[in-house]
Amino acid sequence: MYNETVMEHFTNPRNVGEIPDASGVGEVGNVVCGDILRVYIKVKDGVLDDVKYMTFGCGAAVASGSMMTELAKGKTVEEGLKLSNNDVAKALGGLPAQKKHCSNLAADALHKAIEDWKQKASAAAGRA
Amino acid sequence: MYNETVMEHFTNPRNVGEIPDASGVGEVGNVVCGDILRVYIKVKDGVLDDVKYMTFGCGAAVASGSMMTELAKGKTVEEGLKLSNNDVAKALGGLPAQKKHCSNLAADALHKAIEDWKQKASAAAGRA
Amino acid sequence: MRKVYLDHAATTPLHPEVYSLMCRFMKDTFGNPSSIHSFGREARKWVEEARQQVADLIKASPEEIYFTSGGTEADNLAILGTAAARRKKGNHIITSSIEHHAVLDTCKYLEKNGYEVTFLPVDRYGMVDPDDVRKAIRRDTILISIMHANNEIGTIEPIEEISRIAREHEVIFHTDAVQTAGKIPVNVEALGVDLLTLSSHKIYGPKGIGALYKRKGLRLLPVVHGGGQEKKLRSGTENTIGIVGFGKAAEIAARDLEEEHDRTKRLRDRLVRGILEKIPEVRLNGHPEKRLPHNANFSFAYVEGESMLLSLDLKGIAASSGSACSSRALEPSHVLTAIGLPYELIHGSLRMTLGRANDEEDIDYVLEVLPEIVNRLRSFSPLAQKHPVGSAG
Amino acid sequence: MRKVYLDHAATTPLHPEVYSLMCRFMKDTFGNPSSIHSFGREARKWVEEARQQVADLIKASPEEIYFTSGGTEADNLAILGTAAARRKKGNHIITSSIEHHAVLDTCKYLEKNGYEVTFLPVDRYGMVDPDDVRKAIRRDTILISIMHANNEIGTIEPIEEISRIAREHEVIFHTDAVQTAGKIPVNVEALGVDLLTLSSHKIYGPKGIGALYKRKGLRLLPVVHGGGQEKKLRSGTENTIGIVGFGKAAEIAARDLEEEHDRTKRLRDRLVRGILEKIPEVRLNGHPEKRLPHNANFSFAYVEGESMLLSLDLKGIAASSGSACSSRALEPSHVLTAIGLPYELIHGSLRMTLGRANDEEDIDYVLEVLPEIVNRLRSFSPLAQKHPVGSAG
Ligand SMILES: Cc1ncc(COP(=O)(O)O)c(C=O)c1O
Ligand SMILES: Cc1ncc(COP(=O)(O)O)c(C=O)c1O
Repeated sequence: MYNETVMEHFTNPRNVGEIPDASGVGEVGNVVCGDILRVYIKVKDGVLDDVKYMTFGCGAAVASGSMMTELAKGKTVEEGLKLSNNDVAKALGGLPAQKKHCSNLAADALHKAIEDWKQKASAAAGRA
Repeated sequence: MYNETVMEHFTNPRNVGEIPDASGVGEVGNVVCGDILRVYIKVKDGVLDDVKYMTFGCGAAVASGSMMTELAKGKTVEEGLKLSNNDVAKALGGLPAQKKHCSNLAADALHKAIEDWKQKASAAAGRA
Repeated sequence: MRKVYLDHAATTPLHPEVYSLMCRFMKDTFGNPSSIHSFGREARKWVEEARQQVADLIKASPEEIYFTSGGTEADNLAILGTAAARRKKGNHIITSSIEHHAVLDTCKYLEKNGYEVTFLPVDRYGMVDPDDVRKAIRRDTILISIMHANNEIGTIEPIEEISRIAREHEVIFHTDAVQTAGKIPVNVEALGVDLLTLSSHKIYGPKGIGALYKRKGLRLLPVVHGGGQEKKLRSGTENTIGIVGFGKAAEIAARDLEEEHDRTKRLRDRLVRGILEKIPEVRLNGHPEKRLPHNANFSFAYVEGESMLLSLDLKGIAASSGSACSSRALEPSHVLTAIGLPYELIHGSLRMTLGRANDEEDIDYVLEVLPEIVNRLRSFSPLAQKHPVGSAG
Repeated sequence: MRKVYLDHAATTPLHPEVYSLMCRFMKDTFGNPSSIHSFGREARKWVEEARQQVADLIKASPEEIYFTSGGTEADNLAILGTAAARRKKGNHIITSSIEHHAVLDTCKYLEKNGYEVTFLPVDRYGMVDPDDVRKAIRRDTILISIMHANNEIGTIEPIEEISRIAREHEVIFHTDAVQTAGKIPVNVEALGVDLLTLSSHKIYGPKGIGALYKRKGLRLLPVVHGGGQEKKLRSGTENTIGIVGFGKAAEIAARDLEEEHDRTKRLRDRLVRGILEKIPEVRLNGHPEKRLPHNANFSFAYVEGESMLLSLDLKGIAASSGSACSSRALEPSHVLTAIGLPYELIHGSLRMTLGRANDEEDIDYVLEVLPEIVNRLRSFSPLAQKHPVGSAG
């Protein structure tokens, strides 16, 4: 079903866990469809200094979360916003057709985390 | 499909052929259903002295014709009229269900031959 | 790596005796059973012997057995065949909300085509209430179809009671016994059913062959039209190899039923006890007692089913899940939904179904491996902290 | 006793390579192809390889192949599936009067359920006139189904011409290629068909498995409802053993097509020549040239088919007949009726269909035995003196 890259990321997912003092957090998915992905980012000087994720989801969700963190880490925030679910799937060497729609949401979650960071940052700027 | 008795009668049908100077002839069946059975009888002193048949028909038709001639030969005309298709099937040790209806008509043909003889006989009596 | 097959409700390996017989049959006998020559008659003989073997398994007579391409087609034939044959009498059908898709989707198809269907609810154990059946019956009810036991959670339904109600109201009663035949006693007279579905591949026979039991005299219309095989009820050249395998499988299932029942039940109980002991926040789905002897179905809080399946698979263990992600349909199990499980516990379900392939060491291996897997998946689950669920028993 | 199998149009023995592969597959692989664990994935791999093999036989792509329980179900799916999917567009179907019962009876079923069907006549060779098809098309015509070659008399129909007409009028076109695939070249593009039926057991594969080719993008509704296997078009756990056997059989059929075509044709021509020479008052049914290479169909005046079959069977020769008595249906062949044969010649028909099992000695044996049989049966036929028929060539 899944290719070797996907299975490797499923077996050894990179960057799982929380970032307690995250700059931003984003979550996508819901329990109805059965995939939830939460992303934590640490932004330093406009760069994604650290990216971590947690997931309740299938093999594709676990692997795409893992691959997303690898792709995102070290990129600028703008580059992070350009990263697409499709880029993640491609980097994984492809996902089964029926998994593309609902389990490949890691980039979306990253974007949400970045939005969250932006809001917090502008709120902080407002306060400052 | 057919039991051994039926196959034996099919392979070696008794009394096939015509009786050129038959006392009576009877035919049943038609080409639509695919079974035709013609019976010739020779009546002597009210007894079926000789019975022969010809058939265009399936295994059941060939075998029941054969068995009928064996059962009928030597019987009185009255006994011949009492011989039923069912008697013939029984003597053959049974016929497949779908064959009972259309291929087991030898007794009917015999009855027709006897009717034919009766008519001819009464016509002859009328002339006499 | 150790291979542990715990998905016997999905399908079973061929029994070695079934395998041998099929190979032997395949080698020598190829006639079309409808042909009248010796090749055809030889094939016919085998088919009719298998029909007897299948009939014996459910205490029916061979004339009441109609071979189909599997349990799915038999379910379709029972329901569509009855619906068409009794259309003049009425257009209402009663079934349950936990039927196999072969029944459920057929009923939904009928709904779109002028029939009315009542899908009865079940209790939290997956049990249909016979009283609900009684209340649902109307003057135009023509068919009731309730499965003998559920394929996901193993709950055994009160078929005798329901069939009695059906009879009282002169409604045809069908049961899908795909999961019970060969596992627990199935006797068409005792059950009081008019129609009953069987499938070969759940009892160590080949896939793609099944049968419908149809009580003598009952009228059905065919679903598949053609040469008029199977006494004009199911057209198509007979799957002779499959039929021969199915017959043998049925014979063996009947022969070994008690022994296998007790053996798998013992193993299953050991598995259930072990898991409830070793893993927190887990519940057993289905009825605690009225369940198939080989079925165990759990929900593990905070973890998703497919991830468990993949992790188990990497350890050589084969199981299944009611999670949408584990199915091609991408819909979470309608059975777990019907028993009222919240979505996250549906997605966290794991079904292990035991069979001939299993022994105690298999169970111990699962008990060694599964807790680690659940722990690992929980360790990065965003739900793990959110909603604690009580560990059920 | 010598055994001569001359009923390859009814069914064929397993090819030895098919047999070996099936046994090997059966021994090791039993997973349900829908399962995501290793057992399931392994089974899926085999199924998809077989799909490719079947696709290759007819130059289709594997996504266009849907496995069914045989040719009969594939015909049903093509016709019922199109009828249901296009109901809003129209309700008129065109077919021929010499189709297999799987098509004919399905169309008759539709006639009883709100559709109109035109059953086109054929000429005395069993040939459909493309002009008749054109004339029969109406604004509400949704489907044309004409078989590629007839199973009784072997006549090959002008499918390319008919499909062109269908396309011009935007009508879906189905052909039943059960008798042609593996015997003569079948190329879905060249034929220009939208739907095409295949059956495994006519090409040395197992019985109970077939396939429908469905052109990409064409919409059909399912006939069998359930778990959604075969891309939701045909539910039911896949007959994996059958599928694997079918795949191999398709591969071999494609590989050996030319050689077997020429070989059986040579033998068939020898048989036909011999019979026309040795037996008076006999006619060859079907088209003199546009016919399947392995098919010979005769009518012998004054003798009934089943009697011939039984007599041949006693000599070890297996053949078939269009006589009612040789069939369970108890109806004389609708094909021989459609080509205008009088009843007695229908009942006197004998079909011999050659295949891999046969060699020259078989043919010589038949030529030795058959004249005696016909003579014997004629000797006590009441028709023999009545209606002489001209011996045809
Ligand atoms: C309860 C039940 N009914 C019907 C079926 C369908 O049977 P088959 O797989 O033979 O089509 C299954 C299994 O898939 C089942 O578990
Ligand atoms: C032309 C034709 N169509 C359909 C079928 C039916 O196929 P199956 O025997 O696989 O059901 C047959 C053979 O029986 C056939 O000859």
